[in-house]
Amino acid sequence: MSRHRLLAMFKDFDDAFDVVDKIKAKEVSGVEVDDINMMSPIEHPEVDTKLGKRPVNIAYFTLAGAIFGVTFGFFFLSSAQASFLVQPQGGKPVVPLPTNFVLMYEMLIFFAVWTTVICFIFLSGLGQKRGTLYSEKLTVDEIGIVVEIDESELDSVKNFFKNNKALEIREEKV
Amino acid sequence: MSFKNILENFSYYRRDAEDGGHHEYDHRFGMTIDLDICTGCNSCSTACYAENNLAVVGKERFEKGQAMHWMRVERYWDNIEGDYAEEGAKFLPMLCQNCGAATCEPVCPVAATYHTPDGLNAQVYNRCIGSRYCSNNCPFRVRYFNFWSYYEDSWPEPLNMQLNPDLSVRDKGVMEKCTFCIQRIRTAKDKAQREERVMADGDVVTACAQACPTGAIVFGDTMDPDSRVSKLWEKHQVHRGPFLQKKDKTNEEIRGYRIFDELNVDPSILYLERVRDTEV
Amino acid sequence: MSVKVNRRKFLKMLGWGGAGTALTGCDLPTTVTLEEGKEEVVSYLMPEEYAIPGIGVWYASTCTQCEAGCGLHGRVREGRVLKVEGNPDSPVNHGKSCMMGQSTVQSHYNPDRITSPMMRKGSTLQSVSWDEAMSALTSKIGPDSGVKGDRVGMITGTVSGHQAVIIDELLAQVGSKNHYVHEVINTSVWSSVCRDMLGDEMPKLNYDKAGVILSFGADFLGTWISPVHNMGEYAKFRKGARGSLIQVEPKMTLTGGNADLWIPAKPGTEGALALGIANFIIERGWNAVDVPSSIAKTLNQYTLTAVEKVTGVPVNKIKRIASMLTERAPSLVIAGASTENHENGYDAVASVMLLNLIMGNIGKTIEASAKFPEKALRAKQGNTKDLLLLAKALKDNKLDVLFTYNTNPAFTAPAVLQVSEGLSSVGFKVAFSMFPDETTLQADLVLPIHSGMEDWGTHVPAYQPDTSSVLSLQQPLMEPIHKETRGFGDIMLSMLKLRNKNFGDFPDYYSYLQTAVANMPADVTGSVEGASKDIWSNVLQKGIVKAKASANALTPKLVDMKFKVKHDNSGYPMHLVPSARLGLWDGRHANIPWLQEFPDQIAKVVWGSWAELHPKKASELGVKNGDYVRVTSASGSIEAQVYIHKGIHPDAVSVPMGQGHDEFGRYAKGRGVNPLKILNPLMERRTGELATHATRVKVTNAHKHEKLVHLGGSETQVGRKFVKTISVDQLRRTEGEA
Amino acid sequence: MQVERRTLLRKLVCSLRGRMRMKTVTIKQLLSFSVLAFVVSILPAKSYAELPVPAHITPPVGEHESPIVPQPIEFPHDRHVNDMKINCMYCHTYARRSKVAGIPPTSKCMGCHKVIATDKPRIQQLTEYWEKGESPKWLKVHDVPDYVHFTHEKHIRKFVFDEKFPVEDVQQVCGLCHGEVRGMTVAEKKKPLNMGFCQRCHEANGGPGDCWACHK
Amino acid sequence: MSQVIEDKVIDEKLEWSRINADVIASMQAPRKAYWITVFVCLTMFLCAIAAEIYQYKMGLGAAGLNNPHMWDMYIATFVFWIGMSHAGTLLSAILHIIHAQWRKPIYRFAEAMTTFSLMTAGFFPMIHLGRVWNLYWVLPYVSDRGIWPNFRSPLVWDAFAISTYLSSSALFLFIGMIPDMAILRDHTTGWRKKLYGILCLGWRGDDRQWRNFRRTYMLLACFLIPLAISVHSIVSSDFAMSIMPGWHVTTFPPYFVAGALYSGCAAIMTLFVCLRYFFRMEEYMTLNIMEKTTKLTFAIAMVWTYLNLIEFSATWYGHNIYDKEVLIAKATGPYAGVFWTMIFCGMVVPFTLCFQKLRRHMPTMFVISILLNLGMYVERWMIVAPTLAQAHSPHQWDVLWGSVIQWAIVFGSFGWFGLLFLVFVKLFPCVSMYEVKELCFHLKHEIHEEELAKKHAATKAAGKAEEGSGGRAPGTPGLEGA
Repeated sequence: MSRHRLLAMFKDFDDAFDVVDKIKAKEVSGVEVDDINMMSPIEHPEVDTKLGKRPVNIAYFTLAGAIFGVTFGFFFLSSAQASFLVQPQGGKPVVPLPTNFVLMYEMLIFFAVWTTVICFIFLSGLGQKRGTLYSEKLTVDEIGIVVEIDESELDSVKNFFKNNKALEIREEKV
Repeated sequence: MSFKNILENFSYYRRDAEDGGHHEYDHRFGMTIDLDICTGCNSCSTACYAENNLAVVGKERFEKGQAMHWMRVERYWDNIEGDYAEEGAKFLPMLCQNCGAATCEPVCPVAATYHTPDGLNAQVYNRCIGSRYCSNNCPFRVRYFNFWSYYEDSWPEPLNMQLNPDLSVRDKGVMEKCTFCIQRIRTAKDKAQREERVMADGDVVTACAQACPTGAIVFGDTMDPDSRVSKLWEKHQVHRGPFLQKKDKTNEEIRGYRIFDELNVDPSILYLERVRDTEV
Repeated sequence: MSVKVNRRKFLKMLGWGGAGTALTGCDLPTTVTLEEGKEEVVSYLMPEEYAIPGIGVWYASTCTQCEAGCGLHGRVREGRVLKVEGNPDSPVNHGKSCMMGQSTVQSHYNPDRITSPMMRKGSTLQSVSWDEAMSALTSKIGPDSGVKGDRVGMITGTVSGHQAVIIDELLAQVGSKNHYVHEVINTSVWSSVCRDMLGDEMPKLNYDKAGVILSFGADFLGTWISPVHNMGEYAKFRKGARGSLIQVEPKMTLTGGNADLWIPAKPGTEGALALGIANFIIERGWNAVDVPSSIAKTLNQYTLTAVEKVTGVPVNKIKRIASMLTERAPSLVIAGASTENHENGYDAVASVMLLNLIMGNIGKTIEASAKFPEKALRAKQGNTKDLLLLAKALKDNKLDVLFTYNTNPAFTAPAVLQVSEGLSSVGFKVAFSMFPDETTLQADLVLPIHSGMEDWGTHVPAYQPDTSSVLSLQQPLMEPIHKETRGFGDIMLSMLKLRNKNFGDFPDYYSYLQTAVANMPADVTGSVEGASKDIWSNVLQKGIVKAKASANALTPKLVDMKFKVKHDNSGYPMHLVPSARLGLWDGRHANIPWLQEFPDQIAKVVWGSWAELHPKKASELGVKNGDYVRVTSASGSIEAQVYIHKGIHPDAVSVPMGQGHDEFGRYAKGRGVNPLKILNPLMERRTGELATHATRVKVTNAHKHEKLVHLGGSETQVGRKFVKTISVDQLRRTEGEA
Repeated sequence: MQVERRTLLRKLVCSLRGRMRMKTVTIKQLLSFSVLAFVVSILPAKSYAELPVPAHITPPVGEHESPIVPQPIEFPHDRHVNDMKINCMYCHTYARRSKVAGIPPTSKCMGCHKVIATDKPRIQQLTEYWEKGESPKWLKVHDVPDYVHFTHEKHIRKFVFDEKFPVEDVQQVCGLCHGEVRGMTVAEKKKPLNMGFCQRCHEANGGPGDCWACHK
Repeated sequence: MSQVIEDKVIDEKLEWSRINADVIASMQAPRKAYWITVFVCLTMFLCAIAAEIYQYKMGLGAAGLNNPHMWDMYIATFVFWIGMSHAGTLLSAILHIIHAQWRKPIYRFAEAMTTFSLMTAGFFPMIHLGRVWNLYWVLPYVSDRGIWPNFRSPLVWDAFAISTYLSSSALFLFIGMIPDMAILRDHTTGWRKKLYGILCLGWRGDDRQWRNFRRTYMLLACFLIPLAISVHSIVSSDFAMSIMPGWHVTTFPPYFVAGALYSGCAAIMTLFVCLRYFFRMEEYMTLNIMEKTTKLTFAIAMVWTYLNLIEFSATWYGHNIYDKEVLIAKATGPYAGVFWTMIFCGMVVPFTLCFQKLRRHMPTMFVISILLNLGMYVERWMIVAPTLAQAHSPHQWDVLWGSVIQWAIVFGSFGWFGLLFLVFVKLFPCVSMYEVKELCFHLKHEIHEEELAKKHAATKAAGKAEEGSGGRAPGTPGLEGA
């Protein structure tokens, strides 16, 4: 029993949301709302409400990056200053806190930004190998819904999509 | 560079000038310049050129303001009223003040300028990357930058044989300034160490002080209470420390002052006021 | 297998330390800053105990940059002299040195030194070997040359010591009396007056004992007699009871800049001011010494108002000076260039000296000086009279052979004297010279001589500041840097040997000098102990010989004064003041880059000439700093940039001497103008000196502007109080309390 | 006489360099050189025991390889140091008095070589210089940049005299920076002598940490 | 039709496929004017390169610097470019956070401007250094020499801040461009397809990506705002941390930030006009957006003016004679002409933005924006030069007008910036396609909602005529946010 992936293309969000609503209402078997992957040319906030709460964990990493940055900044700067052979003091202490705060602040942002971006790339699955199930229309104006189903339900789901204003349906074997 | 070190000695590393800084000075070299007997003859400046491998920049570069005189004699006319400069000119030998709380030090990005245990404001030429921030931040404007490779035409053969091998010739792109003749200090220290004694007053004298025909410049260690310099500082009631001097002005003979004392930079050079007989 | 090692070998240069020529900051993008196998290291052939590579050794010598005769210590490392300092043992400079002394090294290492003998072939000078040069010399002035003694001349700067002896000897043997001693910056009128009125040409001046110094144009801190010594004395004068300095002169000199009161008198009327002061003092009966009625009668004409009219100095100032001289006795009244070098210079200086006499300064602030016992070694002081004589001799075509040494008449003589043109009429001109200056390049035979740091010699300063007189030894600090130069003494000696067999005993000047110094009479070398051999080594070590004093008391005597102010300004309303500066001096140091780069003490201008004008005059002419003006005299004209300040009399324009060289190496050539060139051929009436300050000029706007290259942005402190000034009475008051 | 591999190798390389410069080197020559070089390189090397490090010194760390500097006379340090047992400071006499160690004056060389080994070509070269009254122009091997102020005197004083270290063994101290000179003919630079090298040693042995102590 | 567009940011009825097509078209087939501009920029840049090579060889004397004027136009230009870089942050980050939708068509080039002006600015401290080849010494790397940079020095802060800001803003630009890269991947051919295929990191636009994207974008925007403010404050502390009169001013950090936003806005206006004209982007960069931008500019100009005046009055009321003298010298001294130019361009010219006629007239806006830019450039120079000319020591007073070399490098920096920008507009979309689509989508949605509401109201107020159906949309006030 092999599994198939289906991509159905819709004209606009309204059509796509109708389909989602119908899937939620169990009008077609073999597809759960959690399996739905919705592709769109723009970001639509309603997608989240329609598909249910899905977690976004980037902020935790950002926080971790920021905390690391500021701690690292403090220890790095003060230990470099303390171990420096000569002390360019100009009447100032060896470890001048106010000036170090400036750099700690910069390091906070630096590490926070980089962790955010790196985590974004990983968490959103960018740069990973993907299936070929894709339509170029997705970057123009059409909305795609991807579902993964068993072979047995292939036809029924296809029909379901067709009946619900799908413009085009593509499929691939997993 | 261990955390332990930082944590254990944190309060020590946090001491600033008000708490006496973290430096424990071996010496604190200082100078006194008596403006009353300074005649403005330029002898000091010449001696400095001879001692410190200072480049002759030539007319065009001098015109641009790129001359390299570590020790310059400033001349002021302050007679705005009256037809004649009856009071004469005012001369001021100006050199690096080797400030105790030097404003040039904290701004150098690579720490090419810092304080030595001798209380000198050092400039390490080979560390300098030429950001020129130090000079911008110097109220006295006594730091000189090598805007060109002056060595290329300042010492045509055989003039280069005069170059003092005890200090380097500076190439373009580095800042330089008066060092209180560090090479002489170094030699004197070595000599004292060789003779197994402490450095005495008069062991080291800067080129300018040695040449000064009127003896207006006195150089020495202000930490040594017996040195001529510290006696002069004492006499004129000026003390080391970055803050404005409070003088007990019962005696007007107290002529000592430090330029830009109000900036709290703690200069190492004590000037004695010029005296003019206004009765005549 | 023995190698001849003499003293010179010990002064050998070592290839050590690379002369500091590799650079900091030269570590271009490469990270490796270490260099192997690039620098040469040359060891000594035979080591000397005291010569350690890397450690400087100090040798004593004498400064030859001006005539003051300061003792020097030269720091020698790896056979190179690096720096000079004053010799603390020398009573002249007490271990101090001026900017000219400091730059001796640059004169020595100058890249424009003449490195080989040159002989005129056709119209050009070509390098020749010493043999060729010496044979040319022999053929022209040797015993067989048939040269007539009175047609041989020698012009030198001030000479003293054994150089003077040897020059005298040579001229005597040739049978010539034509030794011209020429200096532009001289004190010969002062000396004449001192000789006539005090019986001592160069009396000792005790600045430090004076309560007030009144100086009529004597720039004693800059260019007058013995500047470094004077500055030391000046410090004592200021430090002790703090005397006051009053300076009267048309253009502010360095001394004027340091005066408590600077008064510009009309140029050429300083004598009248002095007489006016004297008159006022005698009127009030403040004089310490009575004056004969004849003098008093002469003085009577110089009433305050009359003097004010002549000199332009207000009456109250004159009164004040007079009372200062009285209150703060003893005083010291001196006169320098701007007073001496007028047509009435002698009388003016005599009037000044009169003040010393009536105030009773003689014996207090002016004392007889110690004279060096051996007369032949005493300094022959340069003057401008000899220049005029030489010019005359040249004009009348009286010379066949002319030696020049240590002077540059082609540069310093006014154009109208036509010295340069006259020189071409001399059949054979021999120049002993280090540099290709104007005179040297006109010579037929150029003999390159050692620099002051390579040569032997002795100097007896003309001004002896101590109670015992002093002879200062000049000894080489290093091996000659150029193979083909020779010592002046060596060349003279070899010329002497041609005629006098006695000199054959001396292989070189060094041995001559050694013998001469070591065998000086006991009263001379009294200060140096030991046998003759030790004397020499002691002298080498100390650098000076202190001779026993033979000072006589001064014999004050009044001279007849016919002080007259000349008013002749048809078309030339201004006075030209060719000022001397400590630095370039009369122009002999214009080839020293340092001295070109150091600003003039007052105007702070570098690398060029300028004309100083009073703001009043400048606004009349419509010029501002940096504009060019044309200064025209009856004998020519020059153009220079204007520097405007209040330290000059409105009727005077001052152009400093020293620049305007046509030759003289890369640093001097074609730079600035030479004010001496436009001087009128006026003579001081009594002494026959050239009246350098008497030339009248007119100043016109040349309508040209360039940035004035000078040091310093703001001319005033704009209230910054960098140089704080307090008044002297403040100082006094408190001293009383303390 | 024992064949010294190092010396021979060096000589070979030097002479090859000379030939390369003349650009007339033939294949044959090259071949013969390589064969020779191979033969020499498999010769047994003369080895020394490592110099002991004096107990009071923490030695500086670092190795360096540099090309051999061609000197006017190929002075064999190994003969003098190892075979004759001559102290470093006998010839480099200024080391204890000045910042530079000094090249011995020619007179010092001649002091012995007037009589010793006068038939050797190198000695004859030296004698030639002596008779001309000149000194050979050596090339500096252990050179530091001009902005570095290094003084032998202070190091010798600290590590030898102050510690009462036997002066006979001074080689052990010198060797810390100069490498094992007893194994060289002409001196070679074996230590990096860069700032890190100096710096680590200063830290370990309590040398000054002030920039101006070493920089000028 | 025109009446309809007048109040709207953008015509919501734009076909999405047309958006794609228009923007992609703008990236392809450069016109003659493009090549001419490239040539001009390249020439300017080559001038700078030649000047820099000469300066590198000869030393900084070639720039005509001298003892009091250790810094001059290099630092002024550096500050100028750093200031310029604040435009992108302002438009994309600040306006993003406050949901100002009208930023969407124009924020992309503003962000590009940020990155490129930072890249230009970054050159200046290097050009300015005496020994560029030792630049890496300001970086804190572990070396066996036991030496570190001096963390007290504002120049080191600069190095930290600029590298943080450059990398962050480049990332921000990049992240924001990923969906557009995907569009381009899908709708281009050849090398472009390959390039965008790599750059879009496999963006497919699925809900997980969008979700993370939204969060990331917001997080970055949140960090970018304090970062931008800190960067310019740190640049200001190059001056404010010194003791020089006229520099040691506590209001400098906000003053610099205001100045930066100001010059950034002015630069956006300039580029806006240019892009609109050259790429025929009238439908995207509408006059309404321009008007909003100019209003924003005016507001910031007033903030800047206020801070400037506050600085003057603080100096005036204080008793620091040095500060006061520098201030007086600015107004009356040798640099007075330049100073009054700054006052005119920076404080007077913005008042023209009060007039709607002018705001909607593109050529005028172009001229005005150039004037504002000039004023802001001159402002930076007026911070650097007069203080150095008249600092504490009167002996060292001097007036300096930079040498040819210095001018050439400063001039060439504009060429370099232009060149980068020209390359950018042909390689990357200068209008964010997906966000314009979003904008259209939201607008449509809103209009729809409103119409519904109206209908509802109409049916409630029974019998009223249904005239609202003519499509007279009442604008989008709710979306502007600010």
